Amino acid sequence: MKAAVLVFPGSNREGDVAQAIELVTGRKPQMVWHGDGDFEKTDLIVVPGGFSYGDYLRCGAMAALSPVMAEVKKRAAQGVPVLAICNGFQIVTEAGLLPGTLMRNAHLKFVCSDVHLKVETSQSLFTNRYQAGQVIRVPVAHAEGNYFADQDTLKRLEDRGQIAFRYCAPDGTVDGTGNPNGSIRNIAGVFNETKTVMGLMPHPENAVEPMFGGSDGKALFEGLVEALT
Amino acid sequence: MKARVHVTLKNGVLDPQGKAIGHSLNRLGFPEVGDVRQGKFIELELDETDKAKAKARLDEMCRKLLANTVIENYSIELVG
Amino acid sequence: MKARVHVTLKNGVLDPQGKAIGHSLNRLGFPEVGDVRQGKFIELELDETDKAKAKARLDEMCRKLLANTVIENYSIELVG
Amino acid sequence: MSGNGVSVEKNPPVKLPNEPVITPQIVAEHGLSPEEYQRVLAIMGRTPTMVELGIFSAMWSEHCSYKSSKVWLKKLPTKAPWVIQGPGENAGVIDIGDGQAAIFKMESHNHPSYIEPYQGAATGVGGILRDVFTMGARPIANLNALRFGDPAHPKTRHLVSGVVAGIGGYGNCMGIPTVGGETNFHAAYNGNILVNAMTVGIAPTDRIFYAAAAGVGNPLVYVGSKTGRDGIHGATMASTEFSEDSEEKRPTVQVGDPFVEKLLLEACLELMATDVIVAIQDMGAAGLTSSSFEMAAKGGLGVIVELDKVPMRETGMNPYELMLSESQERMLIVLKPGTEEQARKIFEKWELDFAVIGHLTDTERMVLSWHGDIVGNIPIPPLVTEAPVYERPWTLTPLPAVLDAASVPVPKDWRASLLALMSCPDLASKSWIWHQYDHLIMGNTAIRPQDGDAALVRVNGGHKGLAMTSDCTPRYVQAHPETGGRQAVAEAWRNITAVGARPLAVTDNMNFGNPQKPEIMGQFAGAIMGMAEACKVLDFPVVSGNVSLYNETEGRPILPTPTIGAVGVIEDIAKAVGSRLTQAGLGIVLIGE
Ligand SMILES: Nc1ncnc2c1ncn2[C@@H]1O[C@H](COP(=O)(O)OP(=O)(O)O)[C@@H](O)[C@H]1O
Repeated sequence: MKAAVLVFPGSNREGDVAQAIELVTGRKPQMVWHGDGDFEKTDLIVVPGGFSYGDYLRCGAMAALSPVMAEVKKRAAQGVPVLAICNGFQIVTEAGLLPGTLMRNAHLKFVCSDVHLKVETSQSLFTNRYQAGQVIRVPVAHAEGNYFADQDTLKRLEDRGQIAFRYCAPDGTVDGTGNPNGSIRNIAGVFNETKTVMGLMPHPENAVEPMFGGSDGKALFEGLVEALT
Repeated sequence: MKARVHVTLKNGVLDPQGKAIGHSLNRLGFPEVGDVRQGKFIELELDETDKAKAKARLDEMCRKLLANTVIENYSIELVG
Repeated sequence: MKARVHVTLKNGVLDPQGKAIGHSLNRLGFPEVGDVRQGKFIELELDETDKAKAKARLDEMCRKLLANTVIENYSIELVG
Repeated sequence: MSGNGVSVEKNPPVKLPNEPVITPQIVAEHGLSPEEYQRVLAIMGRTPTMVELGIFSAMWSEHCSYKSSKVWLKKLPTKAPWVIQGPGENAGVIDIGDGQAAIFKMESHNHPSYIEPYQGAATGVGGILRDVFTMGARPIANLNALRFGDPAHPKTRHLVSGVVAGIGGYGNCMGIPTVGGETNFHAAYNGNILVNAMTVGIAPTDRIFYAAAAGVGNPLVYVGSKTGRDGIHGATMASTEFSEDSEEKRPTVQVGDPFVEKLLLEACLELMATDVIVAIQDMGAAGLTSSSFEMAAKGGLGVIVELDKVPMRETGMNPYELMLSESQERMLIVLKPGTEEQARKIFEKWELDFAVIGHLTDTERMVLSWHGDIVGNIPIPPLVTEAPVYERPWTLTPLPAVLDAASVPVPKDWRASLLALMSCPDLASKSWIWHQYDHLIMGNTAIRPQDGDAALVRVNGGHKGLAMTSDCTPRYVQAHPETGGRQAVAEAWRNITAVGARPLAVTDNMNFGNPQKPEIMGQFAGAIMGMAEACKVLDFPVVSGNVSLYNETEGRPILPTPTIGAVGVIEDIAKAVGSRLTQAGLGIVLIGE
C-alpha cells in the first residue's frame, strides 16, 4: 500500500501517523506539502491531526482551501480513499468531503484521554479488521471534536450506515458517560456515501504498540493494507 | 476603507461557548442573564475605494473563508 | 432586553488570529486586504427593563468575565 | 559593511527627536541604583542615550545578570563525564549514549502569569521551547511546576484555569507532549503564583548549536515574528515621554502565537540540517538587547545592528522600543557569509519574517544604527565584566525544634483521616489538569502522568527512554532551607530511579522573595547549600536553571521554592516499571528506613 500524508503549516501528528503506517507496511509514506497541488499517485491519502494554520478562525477552514486539498477533492471523487484524523476530520468537513461539522467541546476544554469506541460496521476499507459492535480503546486529543449535523443529515447518515464509530462506555453502552466532547449521538467518526472517505476524531495512530497506549488502533491500518494492496 | 464582519451561529445550531458563558454569568451572580450566543467580529482594512465593489468582495470572502455557511450567518458593514 | 457586547484586542496587542486570517485572504486572491483583527461578539438576553441598570450590570459582567481588560477593550450596546 | 566601522566608533550617538533628558527619576524607573548608574557613566565616559540606558537596565536586571544569585549558583556542582554543556548556554546538554544528547532547562514565568494567566503561561512555555530548540534539539516533552494560592481565595480559580489552559494551548498546538509536573496550593502564593516550565529535547551530539558569535563581517539575521511593543521593559514613563501618542504606545502584555512558533521550530531545524549557522540565540527576556549582546560577548566580537531593518508590526516604533521589546517567537542567527539566500528560502517557505539586520565586527562594541544615524554605541566587555554582583547579607534559617511524635494525637477515625488527606488539593488527583494537556502526541509516552513517579518517554523509536520529573516541597524548604533543598534533589533522584531509569542531571528554578532581606537571602543560600550537597553525593550535576527573585506581595514572600527538574535514562524501555497496580494478588513490599 502506498500512502501519502498531507502536511500543512501547523500539522503535528503527521509523524505519528507516518510511524503507524510504516509499522504495518514496512515503508515510509510520502509526505505531501500543502502547496503541492500535484503529488505522486497513491493508494491512500491521510489528512493528519494538528493545528493547521493555528486552528485560527475555525479549525480546518484555512487548510480546506489549500492547493493540496483541491487535488484531494479531485482524487476522492475518483475513489481514492481518504483517512482524515482529528484536525484532518475538521479539514475534510470544511472541504465538503464529509457532512457535518466539529464544534468546540461541550465542556470547552481540550481533552486528551483514552476513550472507548464502538465499531458500527465492519463493511468498509477502514474497519474490515474489526467486528461490528466491537469495543476498542484509543486516545482522543482535541478541543473541537463535538460532532454536529442537522437532523436530516443525521437520519441520512444513520440510514445509509455512514457512522463509523461511536463513543461508548468500556462495556459498549452508548450513552453520555463515554462521550468526551458532547458529540451528537456519540458520533466519533463518519464515512462519505461510498465509504471511501472516513473522518474520525480519535487517534488510532497513537494506539499501535502495547507499551505506548495499547494496540487497538493497529487493525485499522492493517485492514487498509489488506484492502488496498 | 474599513469593514466589519459579524459571523454568528444560525438559529438552531447549538452554541456550547455561549451556553457556558451564560452559565458562568449566572453562577457569578448575574441571574438576569438568559440565553447567550457568541459570535465572531472581524475588522478588515481594505485597499478599495468603491463601496459596491468592496461589498461584493467581502461577500465572497465570507462565503469562501470567514463563515461556514452550513452553520453560520454573516453580515457585512462598511465604515469610513 | 437584549444586549450586544463587542470584545476586541487593545491596540498594539498581537492578534495571531487576525494575522492568519489576513494571510489566508491574501493567498486566496484578495490582495486588497490589509490589517485584520478578530474580536468576539456576544449577544445576551437580559431579564431587566431598566436601561441604566442593565448597562451597569453589563459593565460589571464585562470586567468580571467577558473581557480580559489587560489586553482587551469592550463595548456595550442595548437593543430593544 | 565594516568599512564604515572605524569611523562609526568615533561618532557620538545622535539624539532622537523628543529624547528626554536623563534624570535620576528616569534612572530609577529603569531599575538602576544611583551606584549602578555611576558605573554606567564610567563605562560610557559620557551620558548615555535613552536606548543605551535601556540596554544597561535590561542587561543589569536581576533577570539577565543574576547579580544577587551568581555568587551562590557557583556552589552547585555542574560537571560529570556525561555533561556536554553545563550552565551558561540556552540550556544544559548531557550525553545519553548512541551519539544522542538530551537538552533541557526550566524557566519561570511567574509575574506575567499572575497579570494575564493564559498568555503569561503560554509564553512561558514558548520561551522554554525556544531555549531548547535553539540548541538544535527537537523537543520531545514538556513539564510544568505550578504553585497557586489558597483554593478558597477569590482569584485562585481564575488563575488556575487560565494558566492550565495557556500551558495546554501552547504545548498542544506545538505538538510536544506535556508529560508531567506538579501543582500545589498555599496561601503564601495568593498574590504571586509560580509557573515554572521545563522542556526536554533530543539532538545528535555532533549537531549542537551554541550562541557564541564568530567571524567578523558575518551577517546577523533576524527570523520569526515581527517586533511589536510587547512587554516593553518596565520603564513606562520613559517610553511614554518618548512618544507623541502615549495611549497607543503603552507597554502591553506579550501574546503568544504557538502556530508561528511551530513554524519557527520546523524552519530552524531545517536550517540546522544544512551547514550555514555560525551561532543562534532566541530572543527571550530583553529581546534583541540580550540576544545580540550575548552572542557578541560570548564570541569576543562587536556587532552593528541596523534597527530600521528589523521587521516591525506597528508603525512609529523607535530604537528604544525595538531593543527592549519582548515580542515572542523570534530568533537571531549569525550565518556563514554568502548563505543568506539559502536561509531566506527556508524561512519564506515557512512564511516567517527574515531580515539581515547587521553584521559582526572586531570592535567589541555594540553599535546601533537607525536610518543611517548612530543612536547607540556601547563597549561590550565592560558591560559584562563591570556588571554589578552583590554578596547580599544573609541569615540562615535555624533548624526548627524537633516535634515529639508522641505529641501528635492519633487519629480517632482512620477512614476519615485518609479521606481528608486524599481530598486535600495538594494530594487530590491532578487528572483535571493533565487531561487538558496532550500527553500522548509523538506516540512515545510510555509512562503517562499518574502512572509512575516520573514520566517516561521513548527516544526516537529506539529502545531507549528518558525519565523526567519535577519536584519540590516548599514547606520543607521554609522549615529549613538546607534540608528542603537536599530533599528536593533526593526526591527527584528517587522518582527517576523508581521507574527504572538512571538519574543523570538536574535543571532548577529558584523561586524566592526579595533578596535584599537577609532572611530571604538566607533561604536562598540554604537551599543552594542543601542542593549542592545532595547533587554532589548523588553525582547528579546541575546543567541549567533559572532564578526568579522578588516574588512578594505587599512585603509578604512566597514559600521558598527551588523547583528541581531531573532527567534520567533507561536503556531498555521495556524494563521500565510504573506505579499502577496491574494485577490482583501481587505482594507489596516496603523498603528503606
Ligand atoms: N538556578 C540555577 N542553577 C544553575 N544554573 C542556572 C541557574 N539559574 C540560571 N542558570 C544558568 O544561567 C544561565 C542564564 O540563565 P537565563 O538567563 O535564564 O538564560 P536565558 O536568558 O538564555 O534563557 C543559563 O545557562 C542557566 O542555565
